[in-house]
Amino acid sequence: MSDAAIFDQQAVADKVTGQSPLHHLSSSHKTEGVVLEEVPSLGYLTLRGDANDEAFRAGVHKALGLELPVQPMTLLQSDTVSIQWLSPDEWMIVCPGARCFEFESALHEQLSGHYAVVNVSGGYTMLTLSGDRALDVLYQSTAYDVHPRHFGTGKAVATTLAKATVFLRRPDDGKWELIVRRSFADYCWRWLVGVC
Amino acid sequence: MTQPNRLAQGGRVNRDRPLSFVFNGETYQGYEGDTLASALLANAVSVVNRSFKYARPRGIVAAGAEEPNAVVQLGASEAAQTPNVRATQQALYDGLVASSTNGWPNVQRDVMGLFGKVAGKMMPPGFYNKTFMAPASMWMTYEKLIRKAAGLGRSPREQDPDRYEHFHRHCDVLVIGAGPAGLVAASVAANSGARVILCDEQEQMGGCLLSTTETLNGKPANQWLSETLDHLAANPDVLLLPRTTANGYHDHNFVTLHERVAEHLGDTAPEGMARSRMHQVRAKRVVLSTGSHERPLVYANNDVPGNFVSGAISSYIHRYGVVPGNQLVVMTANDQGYRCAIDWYDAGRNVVAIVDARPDADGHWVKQAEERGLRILKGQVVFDTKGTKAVQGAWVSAWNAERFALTGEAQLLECDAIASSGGFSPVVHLAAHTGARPVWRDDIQGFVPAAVKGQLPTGGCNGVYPLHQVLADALDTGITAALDCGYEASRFILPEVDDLVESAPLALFEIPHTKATMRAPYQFVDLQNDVTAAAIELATREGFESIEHVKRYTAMGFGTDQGKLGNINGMAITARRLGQTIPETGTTVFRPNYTPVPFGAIAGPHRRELFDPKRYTALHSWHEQRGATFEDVGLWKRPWYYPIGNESMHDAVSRECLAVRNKVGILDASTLGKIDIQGKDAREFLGRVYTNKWEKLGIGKARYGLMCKDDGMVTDDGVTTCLGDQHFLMTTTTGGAAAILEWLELWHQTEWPELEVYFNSVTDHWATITITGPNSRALLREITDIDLDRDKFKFMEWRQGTVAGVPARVYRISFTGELSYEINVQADFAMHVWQTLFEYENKYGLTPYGTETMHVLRAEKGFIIVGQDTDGSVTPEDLGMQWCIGYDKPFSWIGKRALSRPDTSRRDRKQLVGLKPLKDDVVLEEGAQIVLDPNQPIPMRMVGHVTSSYFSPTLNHGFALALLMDGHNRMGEIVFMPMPDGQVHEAEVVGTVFYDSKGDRQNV
Amino acid sequence: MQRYSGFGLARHALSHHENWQRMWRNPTPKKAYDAIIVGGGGHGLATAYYLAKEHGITNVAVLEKGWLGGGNTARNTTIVRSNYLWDEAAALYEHSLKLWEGLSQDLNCNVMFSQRGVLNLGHTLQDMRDIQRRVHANRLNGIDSQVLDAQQVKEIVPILDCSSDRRYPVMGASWQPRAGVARHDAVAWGFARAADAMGVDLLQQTEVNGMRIEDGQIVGVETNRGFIGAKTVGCVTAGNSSVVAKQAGLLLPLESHPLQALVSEPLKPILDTVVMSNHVHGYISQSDKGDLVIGAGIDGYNGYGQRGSYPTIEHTLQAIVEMFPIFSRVRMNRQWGGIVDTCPDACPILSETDVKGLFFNCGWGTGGFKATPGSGHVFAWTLAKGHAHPLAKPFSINRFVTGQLIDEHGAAGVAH
Amino acid sequence: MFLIYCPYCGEEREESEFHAKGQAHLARPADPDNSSDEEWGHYLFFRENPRGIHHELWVHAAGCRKFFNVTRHTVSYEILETYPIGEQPRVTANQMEKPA
Repeated sequence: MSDAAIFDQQAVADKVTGQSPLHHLSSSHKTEGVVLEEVPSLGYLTLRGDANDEAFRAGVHKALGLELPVQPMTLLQSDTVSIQWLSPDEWMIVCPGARCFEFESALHEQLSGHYAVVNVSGGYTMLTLSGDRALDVLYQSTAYDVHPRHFGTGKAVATTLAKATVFLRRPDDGKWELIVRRSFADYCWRWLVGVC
Repeated sequence: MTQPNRLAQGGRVNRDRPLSFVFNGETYQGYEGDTLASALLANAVSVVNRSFKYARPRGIVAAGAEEPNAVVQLGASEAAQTPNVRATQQALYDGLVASSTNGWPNVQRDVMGLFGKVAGKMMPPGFYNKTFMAPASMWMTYEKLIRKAAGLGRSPREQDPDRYEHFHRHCDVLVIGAGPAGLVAASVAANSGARVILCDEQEQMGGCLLSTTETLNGKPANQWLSETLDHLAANPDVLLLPRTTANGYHDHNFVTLHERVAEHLGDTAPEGMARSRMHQVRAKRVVLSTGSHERPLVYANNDVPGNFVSGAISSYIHRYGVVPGNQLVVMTANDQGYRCAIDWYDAGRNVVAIVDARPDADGHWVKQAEERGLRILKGQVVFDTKGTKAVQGAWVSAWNAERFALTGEAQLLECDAIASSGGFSPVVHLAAHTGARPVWRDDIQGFVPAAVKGQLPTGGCNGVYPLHQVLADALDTGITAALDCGYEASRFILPEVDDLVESAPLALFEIPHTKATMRAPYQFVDLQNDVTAAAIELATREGFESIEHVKRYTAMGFGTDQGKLGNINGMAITARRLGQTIPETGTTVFRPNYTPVPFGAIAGPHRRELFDPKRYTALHSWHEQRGATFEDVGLWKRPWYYPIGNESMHDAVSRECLAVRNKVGILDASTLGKIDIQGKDAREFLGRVYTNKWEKLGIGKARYGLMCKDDGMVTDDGVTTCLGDQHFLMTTTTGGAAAILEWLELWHQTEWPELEVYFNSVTDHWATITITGPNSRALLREITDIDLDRDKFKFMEWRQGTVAGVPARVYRISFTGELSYEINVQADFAMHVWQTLFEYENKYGLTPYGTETMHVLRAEKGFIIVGQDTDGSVTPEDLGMQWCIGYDKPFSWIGKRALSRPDTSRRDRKQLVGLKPLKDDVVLEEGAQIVLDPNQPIPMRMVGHVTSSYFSPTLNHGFALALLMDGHNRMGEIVFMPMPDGQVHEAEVVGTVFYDSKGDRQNV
Repeated sequence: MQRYSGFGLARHALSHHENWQRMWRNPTPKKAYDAIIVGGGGHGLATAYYLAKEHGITNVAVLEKGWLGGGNTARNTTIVRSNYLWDEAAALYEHSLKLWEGLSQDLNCNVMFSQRGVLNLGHTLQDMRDIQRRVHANRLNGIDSQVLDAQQVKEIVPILDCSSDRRYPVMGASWQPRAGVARHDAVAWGFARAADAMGVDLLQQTEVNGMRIEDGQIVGVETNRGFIGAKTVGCVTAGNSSVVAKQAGLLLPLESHPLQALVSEPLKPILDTVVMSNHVHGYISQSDKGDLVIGAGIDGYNGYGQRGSYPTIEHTLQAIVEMFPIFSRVRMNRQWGGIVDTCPDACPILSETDVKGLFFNCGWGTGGFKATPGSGHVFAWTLAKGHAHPLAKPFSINRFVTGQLIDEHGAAGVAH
Repeated sequence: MFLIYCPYCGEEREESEFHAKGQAHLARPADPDNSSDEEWGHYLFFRENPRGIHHELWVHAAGCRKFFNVTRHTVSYEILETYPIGEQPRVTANQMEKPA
């Protein structure tokens, strides 16, 4: 366990409700063949460490109950948590907001040496895109090749969304997840609605 | 209404759907399936424009993208005005309104035309450069007149009502051009399993198959065409894009395609539809099946309306059922001209003669013509045209090719149309976009694409013309493309076509006249820019020997058609004048676009609110509701000030400033860059990237840091907090956040990979709420469990706890000089905390303030803004921040070495000082230049400038920060700022701290 | 030299233009010259011209590997202005602007220098601070320059969208009335013709592929047409300067980048001045032929390909449509790229080198065209005297060692 | 527009995801304090800027955030290899003596 300063940032008093970066817009947008929705208030942890370190991999597995994806651009997920490969030493963990500190603590419990876990839950929100024309929306939004032949289920990439960046994931056949930065969320939403 | 040139039957137009359109104020009718050009020809409209320079009457000469003359203004309303639309590529729609782009008072009777006739001889290439020089003072007047004659169409004056889309596409094989070659190559690749995109610029796919009389599998071409297209359309991995022009071929097989989605439907796109769409395609292989352009021949008065390239006539007959005249003379140097004559004859009109420059042609098409009893004049040429606004006849003579001279008696053949064919030029434009020069092939007398990785020219584009050879070539290409992309090539059965023997073409570009080139009537090479053979000859006479020089001197190929018809002829004419071959003369470089593309299509949806992202903090909606005005800082929208009622900016800022100094203000500081830094070497790393020391900063403490580049110039600053022994939170300037993170990674990844440290952006995660002012402690105490006792929670420390029930880190740091707390909470909860603070608004006089007040307050304390008080040429020493420089740190930190270079160690550099205007009510202008002697003549010696300047409501006078040469040694001196209105502001040089110089207030 | 005039044109028309003389000779190289200029672009030709005209040195050769004026002279957006921030740069560009003002008459070739004014727009508070700073400095340096507010900008360019609801509204601008545009090719041809007339040998298709240096002194250059001797060699090869320098064993503080520009189809006159925006990132003027001439920033990577990336064009046209929404239906005809040699401080190098007799004039980056006459003028002086002209002195290579940079980044906006 | 193979992501990605960062393998003088002004000036500003084979630094800014090296021809723009920081190029100008 490192000496990193952590605390349960989610542990708010009962009367406090969090506000998503898209609270000022409607939380879903439906047009013919496309459904765009926000999934607010998830927990996000950035994990850093050495993928070649067996102990590190084992520690992550123990803490999250999931293998650490070491293949580039892969996404591994369980019912509660997902891990997305971002770089050889960086992963994005997504979990229910209320359990974020539990996983963060578990990681610190299990890991040692040179690693880092950073709570970035306030910094992101997730959009989902589904429907027959979801691909058409993506073709207009990212230069990454999202054709099913190239972007199969279980793939996840960090790339561009118009003039912003996005973590683009395909957790299952029928749905795309787009994780966008809080401050760009309004732009991303308006862009996607514009091209739907 | 009759359409005199429309055949009773034939063509691919829908005669059940007549369409009405207006050209130059007259109403005409055409049919669905027409282009504007075919409809005009059907209605026997011969003059469609006036030429650019000589204002000569011009008609339609071609049927596609190569058309130089029929460039019109489109649009019934102001907002729908579309300049320079090529009539041959504009589908007709009901209600279309178009007009000629030149001609006054109208295209039939044009005043400039008279001028052109009289003064044309005075306007050889380069005449602008040889005249209008005296007197010098008159040039701008002359220029106004020159400009009046400029341009083709006009820009609309209102905003475009349409929208445009962008699509990113990826495929294995992109096939450009859906003629027979493209269809075969695409089919083979698609059958093999490849992802295929097939595009074609025309309304319908099929290319030459749309107007050929040849049969495939013994049946009309149309049958094979529709079967093939149906088969492709049924394949889910094939994208068919008709009306789509490949306009730019960029590096690494990146091709831009412009799909005209609604341009054929009306002036504006139907509801919900984009006007056009840019497809940005990344392909593993690009098949160039772009075909070829037929070259017209250069002879005198070859621009008179009624002159056509021969293939265009076949197209008008077969595709639109339009014959543009009654009496045709064909001028050809190959068998194509015969096909045109046969089509004309078979349409029931009279062929006056086929004039063939070759003495002995006898191929299939020649025999066909002979069978029909057509008059053929072999070994003869058309060297001049009779007529001005319409062809009345063709002057014909025998000639000697070797001597390049007419030999016989000239005879006039009366006619109303002349079709000419000088052979074919492969459409190599796209292949040349990435810099590869086309290669000349003598056997086909044309340029073909150079070999470039990933690029597969086929068919006409590759110099292969007979249909059966085209199909075979395309089959090979399709197989190659499939194999290259890792697929096993599939079987594909080519249709059977006849191998029609053609007689050898003659390499012919220009035709001699009875007079020498310079004295002959105009022999046009580039119709759009009125470039003649004489102009080219003159250019070479004046010493322009490079083809690029000739092009630039004559403007050849600079038009909106980019010389598709004229360039090769121009090169041939240049080559002849220089006594060179065409390959020795070389080509000019083709560049994107192949055909012009609307700005709006290229800009796409990135307009107005989507032009650039607007970044918002978690508190933005509150600021909006409170009536804040916003300032653009990088991509962020930050509250600038919060006016109440009709308050002026000055009054609002004064009120906000006083609230902070006397009570408590609140600022949304969330935009500051924040970087989480962890690892056992984090502290060492900070020591290397900051100018000051970090080894002793204890947990719970914070410190200001200054960052330089290795040239010693200040690049960023901010407070970094020690969260744990190996855990820090760095803050950066708002604008610098992304660049600084990349900067840290750069040094870590490339220079010091051995240091164990991780950097992660938490800018968006943390919302930062600053409360500052004497009441801030009392206010915060209302809603926090953190012990705020002054001795327990000191200046430059941080504590963890809850604020308004939300877990928070609170930093006691100050950018105003007042007692301040920066509350950091996860952004989702920021609004709750902010609103809870405002429950105490009246109790403590809590006042929201924006960046302007922040600037005033920080400047009163002499705190710098990087980028405003620095400009990339300022060192920490220049700023007087020696206290922030760890000269004796063991590692030679970034920027240290540069500070001892001769110029950076000069004592008289520009240094940051304070300025106090001698008159209290004067607020110096930011950017004002400082002089020591206001009475010196211009140019004055400037010794610095004002970087920040404000009125201080606290001090009740103006004050400023400035960079001043040797400023640190000028304390007490008076300096001067001469203003444009003649006033000279005077100010005393003082220290940079104007308020609370001992710093007591932040320590209370 | 045959004089150009309207009268002469009429006379030639009567003889069917069959008697025009060559603009310049096509000489064979001599064994040696008093001075060699490597590079037959605008700057090199101007250098040769002023060497002959001002210093009487006519035994000069200009060595051009391709065709005269075929590099960046032929590939720019023709903007001429002098409103630079720092004294050194402002003095150099103003010197150039003054030469532009009499250039057509001086060369007896109309270079169509059109003083239609240049606007540099400001869209943020920091833009406006920078504009004010630059304009104050210009004024005290004797350069015509003023700050305009959005309303005044709108009066000069009514078609510019100055509404407050744009992503980056126009807050104001700097305005230099004497600035403008010129006919780029004619500048090269005018200098070439005038230099040739005074005896300068213009050697096209002559590529330098080596430098002969003896005892630290240049003695001549190796070319594809053989060795040509000279004890004074001035290299004016813009984007290719690093390549030429390497032949003399020198390294320069330069990086060559693609700089793209584009034109629309020709339109009837609609834009009477030059509009530049650093923040929205595009600049535009309308040529006398009617094309909108548009440019933007450079591509980030090194390149000698005379072409750049599509996204740069895309962003540029987004900027143009943002500023001029009425141009949405106007169409882009053609794009092209130049190779710009950029210096770390966005200012040129006019300098002696460690090799005696070898001089470099380079590093003009994106701003070379406007400097053409001034650059040639001071560089000719430098070659003639053997040391830097007073206006050239601050632009020595040595500044990258001492740190005495003249940083025009940001301050001068897009330095075109 | 380039298509660049990111050695960390293991696939070709669009240029718009990357930033070019200039000449690769620039060595900061080991002992800055004792380096001469000339050495420091050269390190800061002087560059090879070749017409031909160029080893350059790029960062996969919108992807994995990793820096890596690219060997690219500055005329044809062909990318001949990409390789991680710390490795040396396999393709060099000396091997590829073909003129541009």
